[in-house]
Amino acid sequence: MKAGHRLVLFAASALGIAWVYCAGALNMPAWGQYRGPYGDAIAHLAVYQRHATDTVNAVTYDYRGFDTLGEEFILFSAVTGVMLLLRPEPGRPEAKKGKSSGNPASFRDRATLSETVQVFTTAIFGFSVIFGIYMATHGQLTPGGGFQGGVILAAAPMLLYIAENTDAFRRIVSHPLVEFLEGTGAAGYALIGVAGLAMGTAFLTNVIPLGTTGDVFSSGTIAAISACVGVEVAAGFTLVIFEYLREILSREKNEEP
Amino acid sequence: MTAIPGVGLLALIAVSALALVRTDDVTCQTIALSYYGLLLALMFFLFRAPDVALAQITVGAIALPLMVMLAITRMKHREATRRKEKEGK
Amino acid sequence: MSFPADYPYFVAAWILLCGLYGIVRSRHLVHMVISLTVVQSSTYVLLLAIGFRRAAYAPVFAGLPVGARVVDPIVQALMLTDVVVETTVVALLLAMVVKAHEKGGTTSPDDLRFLRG
Amino acid sequence: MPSPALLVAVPLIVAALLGALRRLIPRWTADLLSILTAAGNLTMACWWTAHALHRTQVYWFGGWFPRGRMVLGIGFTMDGYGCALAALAALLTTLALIYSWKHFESGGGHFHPLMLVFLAAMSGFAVSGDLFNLFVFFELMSTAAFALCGLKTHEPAPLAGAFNFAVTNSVAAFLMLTGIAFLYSATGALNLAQLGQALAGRHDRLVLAAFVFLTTGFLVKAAEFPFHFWLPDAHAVSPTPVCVLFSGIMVQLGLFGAMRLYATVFQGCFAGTRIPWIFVVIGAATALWGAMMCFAEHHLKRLLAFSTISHTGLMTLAFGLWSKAALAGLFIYLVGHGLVKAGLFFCAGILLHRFETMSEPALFRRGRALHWTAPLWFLGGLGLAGAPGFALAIAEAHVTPVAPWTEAIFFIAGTLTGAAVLRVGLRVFIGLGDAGPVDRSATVDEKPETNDPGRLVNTVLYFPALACIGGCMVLGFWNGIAGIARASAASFVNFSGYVHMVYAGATVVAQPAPVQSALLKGVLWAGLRGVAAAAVALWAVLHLRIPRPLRWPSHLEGSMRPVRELQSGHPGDYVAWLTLGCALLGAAVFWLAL
Repeated sequence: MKAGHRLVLFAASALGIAWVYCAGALNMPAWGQYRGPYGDAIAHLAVYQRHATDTVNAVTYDYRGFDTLGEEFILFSAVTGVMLLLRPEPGRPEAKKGKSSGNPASFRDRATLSETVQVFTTAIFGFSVIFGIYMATHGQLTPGGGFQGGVILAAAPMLLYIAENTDAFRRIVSHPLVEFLEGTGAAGYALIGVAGLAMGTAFLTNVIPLGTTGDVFSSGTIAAISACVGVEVAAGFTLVIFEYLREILSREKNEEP
Repeated sequence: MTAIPGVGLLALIAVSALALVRTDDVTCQTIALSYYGLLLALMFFLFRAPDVALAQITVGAIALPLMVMLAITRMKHREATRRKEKEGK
Repeated sequence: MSFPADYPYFVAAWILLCGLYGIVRSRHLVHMVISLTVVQSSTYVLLLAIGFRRAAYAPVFAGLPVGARVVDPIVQALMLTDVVVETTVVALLLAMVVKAHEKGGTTSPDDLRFLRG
Repeated sequence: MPSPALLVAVPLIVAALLGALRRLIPRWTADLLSILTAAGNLTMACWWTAHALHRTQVYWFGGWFPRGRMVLGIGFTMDGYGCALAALAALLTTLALIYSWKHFESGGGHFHPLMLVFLAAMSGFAVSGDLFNLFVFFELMSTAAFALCGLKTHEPAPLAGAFNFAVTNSVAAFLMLTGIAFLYSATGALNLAQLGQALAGRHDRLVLAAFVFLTTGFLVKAAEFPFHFWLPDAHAVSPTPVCVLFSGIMVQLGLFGAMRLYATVFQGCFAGTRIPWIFVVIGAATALWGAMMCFAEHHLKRLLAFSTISHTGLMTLAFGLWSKAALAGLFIYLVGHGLVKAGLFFCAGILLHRFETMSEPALFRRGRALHWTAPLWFLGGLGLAGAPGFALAIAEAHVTPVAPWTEAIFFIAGTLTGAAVLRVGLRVFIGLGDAGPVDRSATVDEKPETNDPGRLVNTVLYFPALACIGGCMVLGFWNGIAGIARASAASFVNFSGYVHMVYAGATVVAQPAPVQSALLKGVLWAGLRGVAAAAVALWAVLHLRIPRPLRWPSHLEGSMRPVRELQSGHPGDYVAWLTLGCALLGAAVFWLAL
C-alpha cells in the first residue's frame, strides 16, 4: 500500500473509531463524579485490614497483588527479551572488530568535563542510591514503592557514566550479580506468594505480622514485596542499559590503552 | 480548584501529543518525549495520583527517553563503524 | 466554573487517534515506537479521568483521617501496571529496531519488508 | 487438591531461577527442569479439568473473599473450558520443549525462561476471572511471544516479523485497556461476574463501545480478518517450537478471551440481539480468506500459518452460533486443531532441520528419505481437512447441525487447507509432478535453528510430531471427549452458575443429557472432505498433465497473487487495517444493537 492510500484508509476508519469512542464517553459519569464502589471500599478497608496508609500500594501489592506479579514478569520477560535480541553473536567478538576498524571516533565528545560536574554528579550518585532505597522501602506509607525506587536505583550508575567514571560504571553494570539479582527479585515475589500456600492459606496472603500503621516495618508482605520489586526493577533496568551500551563500552575499553 | 489548571494542562497535552507524532527527526522527538512525559507526570500530580506521578517521572521523563537515546546512539555508532570499515577497505 | 463535563475523555480519544496517526504515517521505526507510547498515554488520561473525584484527596492516608473523601485508588494501581507495561514494550521494541538496523541496515519501515506476499 | 495458583506460580519461579542462574547451569539441566515444570503444569491442569466436569470452583488470591456482592481481589475460575485450554497449553509446551532438547538454539540460555513465562501466561489467561487480570496475562503472553519470535537474530526477517507482531498486538492491548476503562467507569467493578451482573440488560452506547474495543483487542490476537496480517509474518520467522505454541494455542486463546468475555460480561446485555452473528460473519470471512491464502502459499510455515487463520475463523463461526452443541464442538475443535497443527509444525521443523529451507519448490523430492515424517505429514493433512478418524471430524459433526449452511464453509476451508498440506506432501515426500511455482515468500532464506552439525533426525524430533498426530487420532476415536466437551460447554454458557461459583465458592455442574448428534451424516461429510482434499491436492500437483482450462487449483493460486500484495510486511499498513476493522466492528455493533 502506498503511504497516501494508507493515510486515506486510516482517516476514514479513524472517524469511525472517534465516533464509537465519543459515543461511549458521552454515556460515562461526568468528569469528577466517580461513583464506583470498588475504589471506595478499598480506600476505607486498606488502612484497617493492611495497616498501610498508601492505599494505592495496598492495592498494587496486596488486593490486586497477583496483577503486579504478572506485571513484574512482564518486566522480567522484556529484560530477558532484550538480552536475547542484543546478545553478542558467537564468532563475531566485538572487541576484535573494534581493533580492526582502525581508530574510530568515540560516540561521545572528548571535550573534558569540568571537575565541578564530576564531583557534583558523583555526589548525586550517592544521593540517588539512598533515595532509591528509601522510596522502595517506604511504599506502604507514602507515594513511591518498589518500582519507582528501582528505576531511581538503576538510573544512579548512569550518573557515573556522565561523570566519565566509565570504569566504575562498567564494573557495576556488567557484574554477573546484576542478572542474578534480577531473577531472584522476580522469583522472590512469587516465593512470598508461595509462603502463603505453605502456611495453609491462599497464594499471596499476608504471612508477616502487620506491625503498627505508619511504621517502616508495618503492613507485612506489602513492604517485603515492594523490596523484591525494587531489586528486580533496579537490576532489570541496569541490564537493559548495559545491553544497549555493550558495544559502545567495549569500544571505549579498547581505546583506553 | 484544580479545574482551570487541569483543563489547561489537558489541552497542552493534547497539543503536545500531536506535535510529538508530527516530529519527524528522531533526536528532537526524544527530547519532546521527555517533555511530554513530564507533562503527563504534572497532570498526575494535579489529579491526585502521586504514586503514578512518581512512576511517570522516573519512567516517562527519564528511563524511556534514555532508552530511546541509547538505541539511537547505538545505531549511529553502528553506522559510523560501518562507514569506517568501508573506508578502510 | 462550568466546562464540558466529558472534556478529558475527548482528550483521551484525541491522543489515541494522534498516536495511531503517528504509527500509520511513520517513516522511522523509532518514531513508530514513540507513537506507540502516545497511544498508550491515552489510556492514562482516560483511566485518570474516570477515577477522578472533585474536591477529594489523594488516596494516601498518611496524615489524613480514614474515611476522608479520596479519589479512586484502583485506577491508579491499574495505571502503575500500565506504566510498567509501556516501558517494557518500548525496551523490547527498541531492541528489535536496533537489531533490525544492524542486520538490515535500515530504520525505515518501508525498507524493512522482508515478508511480503 | 493442588492450588490453582501453582499453575502460574511454579513456571514463573522456575523461569526466574533459570534466568538468574543462566550462566551456571548446563544446558541439559535447563532442558530437563523446564520439561518437568511443563509436565507438572499438564498434570495439574488435567486434574482441574477432570474436577471441573463435576464442580467448578473459584480461587481468591490473597484470601480476599468477596464482601457481600463486592469483589475485593482477583479470582481464578476453574471451569472445564479454561482448565482444558490450560492443559492444552501445557501439553504443547512440554512437547515443544522436548523437541528443543539439546540441539535447538537457546539464544544464550534465554529460551527456556521465556517459554516457561509464556506457559504461565497462557495458563493464567485461560482461567482468570478478572477483567484487568486478563489484560495483564494478555500482555505477559505478548511480551514473551515478541521476544521468542525474534529469537533468530542473525537475519533481518525475524526482526521485521517480530516488530510487526509487537506493534499490532500492542495497539490491540491498548484498545483492550480502553475497553476495560469504559466498563470500569460504567460499573466500578473488574470481576467478570460482578460486571455481568451490573450490566445485565443494559446495552447503551457506553457498553457497546466497551464491547467494540475489547473485542477488537481479542480478535487481533485471534488473527481474524482484517486483523490477521501480523500472524503469517510472525509464524514465518519464529522458531519451530514457538510456532507450535503460537498456532496451537496462543491464537485460539485470543478467541477464548472474546468468548469468556461474551459469556460472562456481555451475554446478559446482548440477549435477544443479533450481535453474535457478527462473529459468524467475521469467522466465515476469515475461514474462506485464510483457506485461499493458504492454498496459494509456498512457504511451509506461512502456509501452515494461513491454515491457522482459516481454522480459527471456523472456530469463531462456531462461537458465533452460540449454542451448547456448537460450543461443545468448538471445544473438541480447539483441542484437535491444536494437536494436528502442532504436529504439522513439528514435521515442518524436521524438514527445516534437515534441509535448511522452508520453500516448497526448494524441498521438491528431497523428503523422500524421511520415511517417518512423510506418513505423519499426510495424516496431518487429512486431519486438518477433518477426515473421519480425526478429532476435527467429530467437532464438525457437533457444530454443523446447529446451522446446516455452515457445512459449506467447513467444507471449503477444510478441503483447501488440507489440500494445501497434502500438495506439499505429494511434492516433497513423493516427488509427484513438478516443483511448483517459485514465489517471493518462498524465497525467504532460512538459517538453521538447530546446532546439530550432522543434521540427523532422531527420535527426540519425531516424538512430539508423533504424539500430536497420534493424539488427534485417539481423540477422533474416543467417545469420552464428547462428554467432556458437552459438560464444559454447558457450564461455560451458564452465567448464573458462574455467578454462583464466584460468590458461593463452587457450583455443581449439571450433567448434560447426551445429544444425538448426526454422527452418520457427520462421518459422510468428513469422508467427503478427506477425499476432496486429496483430489484437489493431486489435481494441483499433476496440473501439467491436465488441459489448461481445467487447471483450476493453479488458476486459484494465480488469481490470489494481487490479493497477496495486501500482505505487505509494513507495520503501518497493518495498523491501518486494524483501525478499519475496529471501525467496521463498531458500525456493525451499533447498527445491530441500537
